[in-house]
Amino acid sequence: MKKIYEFRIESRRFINSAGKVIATLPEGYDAGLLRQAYEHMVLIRAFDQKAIALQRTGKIGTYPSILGHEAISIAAGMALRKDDVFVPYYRDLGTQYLRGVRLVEQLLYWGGDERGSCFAAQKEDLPICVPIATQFCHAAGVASAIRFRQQPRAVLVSGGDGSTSKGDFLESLNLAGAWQLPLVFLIANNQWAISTPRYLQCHAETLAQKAIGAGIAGVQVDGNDFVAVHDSLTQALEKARTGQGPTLVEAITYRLGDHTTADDASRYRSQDELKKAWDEEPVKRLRTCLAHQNAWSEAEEKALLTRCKTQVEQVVSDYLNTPPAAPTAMFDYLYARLPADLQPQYDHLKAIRPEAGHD
Amino acid sequence: MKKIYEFRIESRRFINSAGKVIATLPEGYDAGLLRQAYEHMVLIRAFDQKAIALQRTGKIGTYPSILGHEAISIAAGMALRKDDVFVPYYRDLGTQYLRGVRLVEQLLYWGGDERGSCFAAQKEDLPICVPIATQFCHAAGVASAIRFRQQPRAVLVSGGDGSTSKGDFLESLNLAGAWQLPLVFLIANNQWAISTPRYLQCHAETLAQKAIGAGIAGVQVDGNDFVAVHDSLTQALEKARTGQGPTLVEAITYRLGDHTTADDASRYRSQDELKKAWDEEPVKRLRTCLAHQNAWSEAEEKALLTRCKTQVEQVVSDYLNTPPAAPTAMFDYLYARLPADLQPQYDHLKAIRPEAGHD
Amino acid sequence: MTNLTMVEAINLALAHELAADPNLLVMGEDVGVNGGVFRATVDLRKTFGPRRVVDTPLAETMIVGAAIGMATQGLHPVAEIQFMGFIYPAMEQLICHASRLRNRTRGRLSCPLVIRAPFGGGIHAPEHHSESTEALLAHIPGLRVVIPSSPLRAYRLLLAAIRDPDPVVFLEPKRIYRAVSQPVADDGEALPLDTCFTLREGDDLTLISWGAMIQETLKAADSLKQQGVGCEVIDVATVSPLDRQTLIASVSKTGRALIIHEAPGHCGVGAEIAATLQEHCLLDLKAPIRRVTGFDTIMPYLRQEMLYMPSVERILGVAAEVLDFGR
Amino acid sequence: MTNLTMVEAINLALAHELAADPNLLVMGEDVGVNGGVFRATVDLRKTFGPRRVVDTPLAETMIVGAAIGMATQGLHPVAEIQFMGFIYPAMEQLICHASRLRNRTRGRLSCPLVIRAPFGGGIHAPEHHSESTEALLAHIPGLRVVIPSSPLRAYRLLLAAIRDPDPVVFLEPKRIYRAVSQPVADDGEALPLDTCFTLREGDDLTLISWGAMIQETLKAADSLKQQGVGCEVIDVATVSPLDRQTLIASVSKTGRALIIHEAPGHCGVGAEIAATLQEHCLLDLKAPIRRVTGFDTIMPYLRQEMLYMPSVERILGVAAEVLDFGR
Ligand SMILES: Cc1ncc(C[n+]2csc(CCOP(=O)(O)OP(=O)(O)O)c2C)c(N)n1
Ligand SMILES: Cc1ncc(C[n+]2csc(CCOP(=O)(O)OP(=O)(O)O)c2C)c(N)n1
Ligand SMILES: [Mg+2]
Ligand SMILES: [Mg+2]
Repeated sequence: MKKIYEFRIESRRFINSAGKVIATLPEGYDAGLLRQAYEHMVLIRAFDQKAIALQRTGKIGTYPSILGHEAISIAAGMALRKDDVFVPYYRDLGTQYLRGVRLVEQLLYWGGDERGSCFAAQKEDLPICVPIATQFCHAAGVASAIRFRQQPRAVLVSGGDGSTSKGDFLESLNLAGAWQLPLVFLIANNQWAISTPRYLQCHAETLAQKAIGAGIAGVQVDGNDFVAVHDSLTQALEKARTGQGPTLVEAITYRLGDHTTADDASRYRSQDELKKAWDEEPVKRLRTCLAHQNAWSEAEEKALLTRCKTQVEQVVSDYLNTPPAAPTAMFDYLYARLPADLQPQYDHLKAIRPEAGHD
Repeated sequence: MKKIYEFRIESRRFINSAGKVIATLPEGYDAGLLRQAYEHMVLIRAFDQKAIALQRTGKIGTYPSILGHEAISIAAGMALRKDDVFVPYYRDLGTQYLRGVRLVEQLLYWGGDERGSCFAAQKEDLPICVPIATQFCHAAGVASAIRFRQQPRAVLVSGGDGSTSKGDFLESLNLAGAWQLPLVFLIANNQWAISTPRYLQCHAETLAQKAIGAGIAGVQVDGNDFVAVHDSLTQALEKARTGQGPTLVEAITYRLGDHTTADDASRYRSQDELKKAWDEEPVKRLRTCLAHQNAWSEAEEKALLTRCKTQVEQVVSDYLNTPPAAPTAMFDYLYARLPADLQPQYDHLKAIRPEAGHD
Repeated sequence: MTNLTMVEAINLALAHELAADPNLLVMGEDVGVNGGVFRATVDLRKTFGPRRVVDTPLAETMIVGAAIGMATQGLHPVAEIQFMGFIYPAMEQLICHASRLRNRTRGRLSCPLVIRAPFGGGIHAPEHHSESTEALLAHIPGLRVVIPSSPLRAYRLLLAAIRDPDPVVFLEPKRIYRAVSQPVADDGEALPLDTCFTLREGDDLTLISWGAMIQETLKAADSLKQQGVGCEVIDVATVSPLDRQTLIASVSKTGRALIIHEAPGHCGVGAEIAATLQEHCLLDLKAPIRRVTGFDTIMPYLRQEMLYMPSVERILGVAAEVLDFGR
Repeated sequence: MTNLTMVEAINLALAHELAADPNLLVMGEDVGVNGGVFRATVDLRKTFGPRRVVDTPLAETMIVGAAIGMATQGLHPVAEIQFMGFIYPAMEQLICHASRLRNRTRGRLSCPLVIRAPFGGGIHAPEHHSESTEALLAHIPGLRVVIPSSPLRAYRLLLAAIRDPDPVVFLEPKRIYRAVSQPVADDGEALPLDTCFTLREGDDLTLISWGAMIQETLKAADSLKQQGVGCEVIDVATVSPLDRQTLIASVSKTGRALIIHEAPGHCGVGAEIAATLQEHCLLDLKAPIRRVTGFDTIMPYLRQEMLYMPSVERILGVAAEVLDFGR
């Protein structure tokens, strides 16, 4: 005797790589909204390029470019409500920007200054998370707290394709299902985990189907299609806020840059593959789509680029003019109050500060 | 535009709780094979009951009963080939027995003597694993070694329903898929992880569907039906040996005893539920099935029980007559050769042994 | 005022804070309906409901990681790890996040959580159920590691741990969960989190220990007393941050020190204490500071575990050497 | 004989053993086509093929756990953990299995594997990429923890680690991956795994260190020499098991010792060494044994990391106190 259980994973796309609308757009995706998204995407790409330049000239440390992630990153930021909570990984520049994390804080963080995670204008979101997949557990905890207090809020947590191989991602997915948490998992599948291609990471056709093992909803979207990402996240987040459970969203894109400024992707992937990926990239796609609707002009493009340039220059000078932190800061936030046992070390550091300061 | 991915998980059963054959048995499941299985199941149940008694009288330490796992445990042992490798957890008495692990070694292990994992007659199988789910990674490694050497062998690893919530289970499942390892995962879903019921562990309808996220085959079977378990494992192991990839088999049963002798299940589950579970239990089911075929008589039952009793008594006296290990054994196997740095501690232990020996 | 065992005192402290602090929740494997495998959380779910006392799936990484996320939202999770031998899947979360969140965000977020775990040997449990790896946790800056050695200190230190604004690992010496009982009033009084406790005063030899080993240490002090040796017995209680001053003051006075712990000696917490004492008391030392510890090998299974752990006899043997040194 | 950097010497040792031992395989994240994020495994895949040099999915628990399973089948996996800051997911496998398998099975199975991980600060890397938590590993009985401090010792100690029948964690001081180079012959000669290396002989002060800090230690020794102070410089190299005899012999001679390491001082390996030295050399000590270590706080981000780590100045400052003690 046999019983059969069946499962389905849907893959969604509205705007193709030529910027053509190939499926009727959901309500609300008018030129106004798309222009707004486009302007955000252009800004973070401009900032991203500047950040890479700053690393090259030694003004900041290792930096992970978001080139290719613009649609995912901005769509996530626009889909979130102010009182939702965002739990990022290290390639979420656009989302963090829309959450109120100042661009100067990004430069401070990647420039090796802890104050970059102070988030003057964003109290609840978690800081950038470096140990792969550990952030998913935190997000499950934040979502549990929201459920504990029965608040109509959602949590969005993000990670890369590589992060789906690590146990804590799956433990969090499982908890989200078991506790029906108001939590949305966003996997930015950019085909690479440093030099490890997607197919070496997992044998499954989609990463979205990892949701099935946790008994939660999963969907795959074209991560270079702003509308597909934004619409799927908006639905998933609303589901979460209204107690209808968690969702896993896999957004397919391509990491157009090196893994970080410390990486050289030409060692492990072909120019061909990269060229093909550029045909799919999200910024040009959205611009063409707007142009088709006569909703974007060359003049507007020019003006936007100038605005972005000035804004980014301002951020850079704010960054370069930020006075250094006190050496003793390394003790000031270790505990709420410095334990007596550490006072001598604190005093010693204060004493040697001048001569050891040269770094 | 939408694309749909579809997945199916099958649930299999041949013999129902009344011992009635409800689906045509696969080839080879004649009375001879079933009688053999039945006799093994009765023996390990007899041993299991004795082990519990030994714990009650302080002759061994905490012990986890396999009551209710007999069909799974014996089917696994019978499905494995001699040159396959078995990676057990702590509730695999029957499988280990058929693999050549002597019952006296089981008593030594649970009696607190490391020699219980020497396995005089089983060189390759791994020892009992206590930290939940860690064994899955080892099995993936063993299977990788077999693939590395292109041997026609398979690895079987087992764990409980609770173990499927822990990250390393899913990391191993994912590796098995990514590397197409000759590995079969056997999940003994006995509905409880100590006091945690299956539904609190995971929101998915089946545990077998966790295979989908790793892109491997998954199947659910009635774990109280020897034929369903044995047939599914035999197929899965053959697939593995012939390079056709890994399989996850979820076997549904019920933990009829306490979690261990240190547990009292009456604190957290109802007599009702337990009574119902007894109607499903595997030993009686197989006996009734054989009786229906006139392949088992009262006389044979009597004779079998006496044989089992004598065999178990013999094991117990062998155990009780095993001379204690040398105290210094705690150093003898730490490294291949005792590092010079530890020699003084070794000598000290030797020196204090007499007075500290009283335990 | 009723006599309580340590495990009862822990249960009492949890109940006290669950009643006092609406943001507190107790979570872990089998802590709910079952009341914990050692009964430390017994009846809490009945009293405070499934929202406050939560059974989790079997996943230690997630238990600690989720507790961290909860803490960033102002909850005060008290998570149980069923045995210290199963805390290792949570090391990444403890080292990379719990201990760092406040520092990483310059105080914007913090991590006021408690991880409770029974630890230590001597209860004839299976493999991995008898570990004492407090040194691994003590080496992590930003964590507090607290170990009670009596029912009353268990009650008061656990209250302190829960009320502390930073992450605390609270290790419970399960060998003495029920071995001793003493009057414990449910007065909600907490003890300070970074001071040693001087259990006996004496001028000849300082005996330093913590957790269950305090039992053997006190027995050794008794029999030394009969030999006319006055022992100062100090319960370290908080292995990180450490109260060095109390230890230094005592050894400056006695000039002789013996450190006793269950964990392997190599790179154990005893090493830190000995290193500190020689640095600050060198000129007062009448003998080398010695350690009586578990051997530097795997804790044996139950047949031989008592052979592994420091016994009163081993303590007395080394104490004699310390007292005779240079004589 | 060519001049090699440490990372080149490591690559050479891996190539040497891949050629010599058909059971050896190199595995980890990005070790294959990419040749490792520090290029330690560069070209190995080209030379030995994808069967011997394997890129794994991103899962450290599984990398170490699978390596253990391979080892039980007689393979000799050399697994890379990309940075020591990411080894924590593997702690459970290291503590519960790699270190115990031989003991658990009374020698029936063993675990001849090597876990390589770059460690330490000073390369201006992001958070979690600069850790020195060797003390956590040194406290685990059954493991060996080996740390080279020069290209030649890296080559010879890695060969020894690979050939050793037990699990070895091989920590590579990435700050000096390329800082120094020296002639290294590919002669397949291994060094012993549990001896310290005396890099300088001297009678006045013993400087004890390992890994990248050997650089600052030698610089300090140089400037002390100019002040007429003869320093004995010892590279511990194998922090577990430890070669206590060499350390004790040196400090019995000099009567003064200074231990330098990057890791936080509290419960660091330096504590074990200081505790050992005072126990065995008390009567020879002319001054307390001191430690110059990373502060007991979170390693700061790159702007301040050099402030955190022991500098030549800090070493000289404390050395002066040790030399002046009691004068
Ligand atoms: C636990 C852990 N292991 C290894 C690393 C090193 N590492 C940093 S990023 C990365 C690849 C991550 O790839 P993916 O998850 O796909 O994210 P992407 O960088 O492609 O956006 C690795 C291995 C880490 N940060 N954490
Ligand atoms: C990592 C880890 N965490 C916790 C435990 C304690 N523990 C032992 S058995 C068990 C429940 C396991 O349940 P399941 O996986 O369903 O197997 P079963 O005992 O039911 O056969 C727990 C939590 C452990 N052994 N290892
Ligand atoms: Mg990626
Ligand atoms: Mg179970």
